[in-house]
Amino acid sequence: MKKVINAPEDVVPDALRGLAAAHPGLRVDAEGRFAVRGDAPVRGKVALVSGGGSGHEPLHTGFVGPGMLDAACPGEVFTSPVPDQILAATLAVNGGTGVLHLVKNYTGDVLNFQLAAELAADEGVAVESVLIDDDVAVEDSTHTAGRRGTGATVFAEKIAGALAEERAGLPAVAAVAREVNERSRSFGVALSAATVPATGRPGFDLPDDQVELGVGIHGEPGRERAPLAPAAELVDRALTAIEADLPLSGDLLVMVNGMGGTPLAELYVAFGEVARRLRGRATIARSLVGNYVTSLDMTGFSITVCRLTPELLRLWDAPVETPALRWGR
Amino acid sequence: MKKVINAPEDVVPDALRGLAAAHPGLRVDAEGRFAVRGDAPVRGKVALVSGGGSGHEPLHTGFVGPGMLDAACPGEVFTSPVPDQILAATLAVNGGTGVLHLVKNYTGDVLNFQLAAELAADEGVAVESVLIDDDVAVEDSTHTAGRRGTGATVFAEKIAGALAEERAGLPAVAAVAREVNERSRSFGVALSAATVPATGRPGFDLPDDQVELGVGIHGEPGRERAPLAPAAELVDRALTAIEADLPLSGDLLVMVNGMGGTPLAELYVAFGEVARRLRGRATIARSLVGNYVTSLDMTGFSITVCRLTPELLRLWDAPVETPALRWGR
Amino acid sequence: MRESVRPDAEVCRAWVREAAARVAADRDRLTQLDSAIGDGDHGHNLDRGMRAALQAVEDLGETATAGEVLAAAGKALIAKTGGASGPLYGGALRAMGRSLDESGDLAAALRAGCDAVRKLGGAAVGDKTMVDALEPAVKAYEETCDLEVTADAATTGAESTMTLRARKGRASYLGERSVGHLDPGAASTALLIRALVTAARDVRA
Amino acid sequence: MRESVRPDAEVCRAWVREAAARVAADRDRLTQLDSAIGDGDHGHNLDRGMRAALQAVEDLGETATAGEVLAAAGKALIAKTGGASGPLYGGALRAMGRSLDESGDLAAALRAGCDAVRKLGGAAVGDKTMVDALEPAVKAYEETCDLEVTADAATTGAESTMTLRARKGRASYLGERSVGHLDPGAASTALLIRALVTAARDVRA
Ligand SMILES: Nc1ncnc2c1ncn2[C@@H]1O[C@H](COP(=O)(O)OP(=O)(O)O)[C@@H](O)[C@H]1O
Ligand SMILES: Nc1ncnc2c1ncn2[C@@H]1O[C@H](COP(=O)(O)OP(=O)(O)O)[C@@H](O)[C@H]1O
Ligand SMILES: [Mg+2]
Ligand SMILES: [Mg+2]
Ligand SMILES: [Mg+2]
Ligand SMILES: [Mg+2]
Repeated sequence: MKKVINAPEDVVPDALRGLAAAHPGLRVDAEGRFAVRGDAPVRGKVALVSGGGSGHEPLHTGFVGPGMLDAACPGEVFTSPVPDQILAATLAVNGGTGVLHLVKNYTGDVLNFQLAAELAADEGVAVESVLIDDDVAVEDSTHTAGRRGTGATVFAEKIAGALAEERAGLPAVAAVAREVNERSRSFGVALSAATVPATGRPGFDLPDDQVELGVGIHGEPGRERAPLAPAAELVDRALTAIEADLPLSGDLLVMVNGMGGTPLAELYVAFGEVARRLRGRATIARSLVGNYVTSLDMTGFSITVCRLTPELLRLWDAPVETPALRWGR
Repeated sequence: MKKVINAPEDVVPDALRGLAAAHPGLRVDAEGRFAVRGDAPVRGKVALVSGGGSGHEPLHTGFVGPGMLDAACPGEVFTSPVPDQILAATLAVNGGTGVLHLVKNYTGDVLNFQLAAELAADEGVAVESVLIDDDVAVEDSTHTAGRRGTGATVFAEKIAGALAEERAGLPAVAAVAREVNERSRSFGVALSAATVPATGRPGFDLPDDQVELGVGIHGEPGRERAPLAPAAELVDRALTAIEADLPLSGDLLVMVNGMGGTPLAELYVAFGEVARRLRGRATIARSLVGNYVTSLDMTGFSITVCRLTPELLRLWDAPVETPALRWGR
Repeated sequence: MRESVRPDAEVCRAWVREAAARVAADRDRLTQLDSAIGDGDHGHNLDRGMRAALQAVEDLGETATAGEVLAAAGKALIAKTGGASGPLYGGALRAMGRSLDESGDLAAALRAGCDAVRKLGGAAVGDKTMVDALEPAVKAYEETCDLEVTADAATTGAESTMTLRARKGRASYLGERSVGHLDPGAASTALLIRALVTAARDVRA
Repeated sequence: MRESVRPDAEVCRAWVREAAARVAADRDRLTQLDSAIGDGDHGHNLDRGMRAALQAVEDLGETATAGEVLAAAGKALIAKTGGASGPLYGGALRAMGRSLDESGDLAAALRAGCDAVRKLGGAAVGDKTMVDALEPAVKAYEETCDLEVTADAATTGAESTMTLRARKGRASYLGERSVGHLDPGAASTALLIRALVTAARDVRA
């Protein structure tokens, strides 16, 4: 395993210390393992807290700042955070009008955030939770763990963050996050697996001529293996899966997201194919191309699409000032 | 070779098509292989043109836009652009007050830009060229090709772009670019080599327990191999090399740049070590941590440091609106 | 039928110690099981959690009750494990602790722990989770009060997950492809129950 | 001593054709040489450039002069090769073309091409570049007017780069580590000169 780290067990606090040094606008507790915007708590503003396993950077720490998250809680690599850190972050950003937990739908994240919410309630803080479950690669039924949360998390954090910045109440902020989730779908394709520092080995073996369709962002194997194919075909597989679940038309917000080890030029190649395939049927009103929800050094990409409303578009365009997303100010 | 591409020979135009689809603020000629800001030519403004081999994205196409470059010319992967495309871009952005060519110091780039500048002069366009040569890994003497241009290119493009946006004349814009270059130094460390689409093989072999110190951004092997070491030690090697050439004190602009395949968390680990090592001796006034001058899927990082003046800091902070750098508007 | 054991604080301490040792020894195997159908962290998660639990138990005063020992271990597991298994195992230990301090009876405590896992995670037998090892073990103890039989039931239950298709946890994302692999959480549950047998026997001996 | 050849348009076309074929055949070897001490693109660059040059020459009218053939090939090389070798080889061919249309003489044309490379790139013999193959070849032709001898001189010159330490081009970044490798541009120069021999012989035969 070759990584720019000191020791596998120190990756998370070491990276947090670097984050703190690079972004004076954040307040970082490297030991307690959370980062909050520098002016937190913002009185009278609903606070947004998210978190999840590390290894997905910039998610979530890179999205802390005005117009987006108030706090992020990174767990160990690919492991959900623990209630203590979520509670500490929740209390640190509570501005008196409630806290929204944005939780990606994984059993570990759900349980740990749930425990934290109960502990926060014990301390008199109103917490609402919104589950993000946009990954169409996974069977969705009441008998299963349900769909995973992936790329739509970025959309929900941005759009709900914008509404909170306008001083909307907790129910409204939670509602818009749910709306973004309902209108969004994702699908991921891996060309090679990630190597977790603690184990030092790739999470799965993928022959040189195969791809993993529907891969998860924690290195979970996907649903199906298929032969390596041109970008146009891989994009087609992903969009076909998405469209089977959510017909695409009207104004779209589209993200082509890199898994971490894939060069930006390849992501643009993929985005070009997305644009070509949607031409004449839907409008790409806004887009993101780059590494936003990564899986360490995994190679491949995911596509996330959100069917915008004028209000969602307005909130997407609202100012944001975080390490990884910044515009309008 | 596993890549999200259609065919190796189409990567550059395919990626440019994706760039065009993702960024309506740019005007992209995928066949002619250049991208210009949408409102080019800007009358009365000195225009900045840069370019170089593809595979370093977001450099240079991601830096086109108000406050930075007017045009970028991507060559084939790791191969300098050709005079035709540089000339076309130069003519497309010429606003009547001259064009600045920002050229990374590689024989191929120098020769091709030089030919383009001669052709532009034939068409009555005043062109000045500034060479960027910040890589301390390379021996610098009049008998050699000189130092390579790497990370300082981003600094020079941003700062000279800001001055041009204020309508400074060509000599002043060229002078500030030279000043940035003179005050900047870089050093790169590779953990593994890049795989160029056309060849499909890693550019060099690096044993699992070795790193390449002083690696070039085109996959050129470095000057020395050393055992894989903790991040703190790798950062120390890089900063020691930089400081041997440019004593560090005062206000610094520091970039910890990813080679493309290294997760952001590792870059933050490295940045944390940079901050720790400089503490008490210099001030990190501004910083960038992320993938800015990549080498396809190479893993590793580079450090670039610029000793700021108040004026350089002011220009760094000036508004910029490009795909990869955006603030202040 | 034997009588249900009434574990004292010493047995509980020994259990945590033995469990931590076994998890440390099997860490890589458990993580590897999780790599096949999950995200490859289960052994490392649980090892981190159990080391914290052991520390917490050792930090307790001499006078701590059996219930307090398990509560401390459970709290540490929740605080340090992360992932799905942290709250599940942590919640189970805390519920066992509460039950032990009320009734003193191991059968009741095991049932309380199992209920906590089922309530928190919503999984039933057959879903290919730790419940497939835990539920039959608890039932076996309720029926026989024999710890060896209980541990064997946990092992058999864990092995039964091999042919199951996962419906809960991360393995469920694999659908049919989850068949043919052991569930890592079921495997660690079998190991934790086996540790309990050893602890109870060693302390009594 | 023989007399210097006066290559006509047919010989020049044959040269471009033969050179394109040889570069295509040796593309991977040249790129591999460049991987060792450069950026691993020389064969691919030159192949792309020579294919464009061949196309440009084939697009020329029947009446094109020898000089026009080389000028067209050089222009295409500059437009499509990229890298250091594109302007260098392109500049060389254009200079040769100009010289041929003026003097008609191969010795003068070769010298003009070599001068162009040296002027553009600033490299001298011993710097471990294409100049180490080109300069001795041109000198050999000036002295012998024998194309076989010329090609051998180019090959010997290319081989001489093995022990040199690079002072120009990308290999110079390696310092001492550049020793022990052939310079890719010197290798391709030897190949291009060899193509000229074949072309001149085949057309005459
Ligand atoms: N809903 C659930 N109910 C019971 N056990 C579960 C549930 N979800 C997951 N598990 C157990 O947790 C184990 C995985 O634990 P671990 O790898 O530590 O967490 P994560 O899946 O978050 O990475 C699974 O093998 C399974 O036995
Ligand atoms: N200054 C120079 N003068 C003469 N030849 C040079 C010079 N710099 C480079 N070369 C030649 O160019 C070759 C490399 O060409 P190529 O790989 O196509 O370009 P690049 O180095 O830009 O990738 C070298 O092997 C060398 O022979
Ligand atoms: Mg996990
Ligand atoms: Mg090159
Ligand atoms: Mg797991
Ligand atoms: Mg080369």
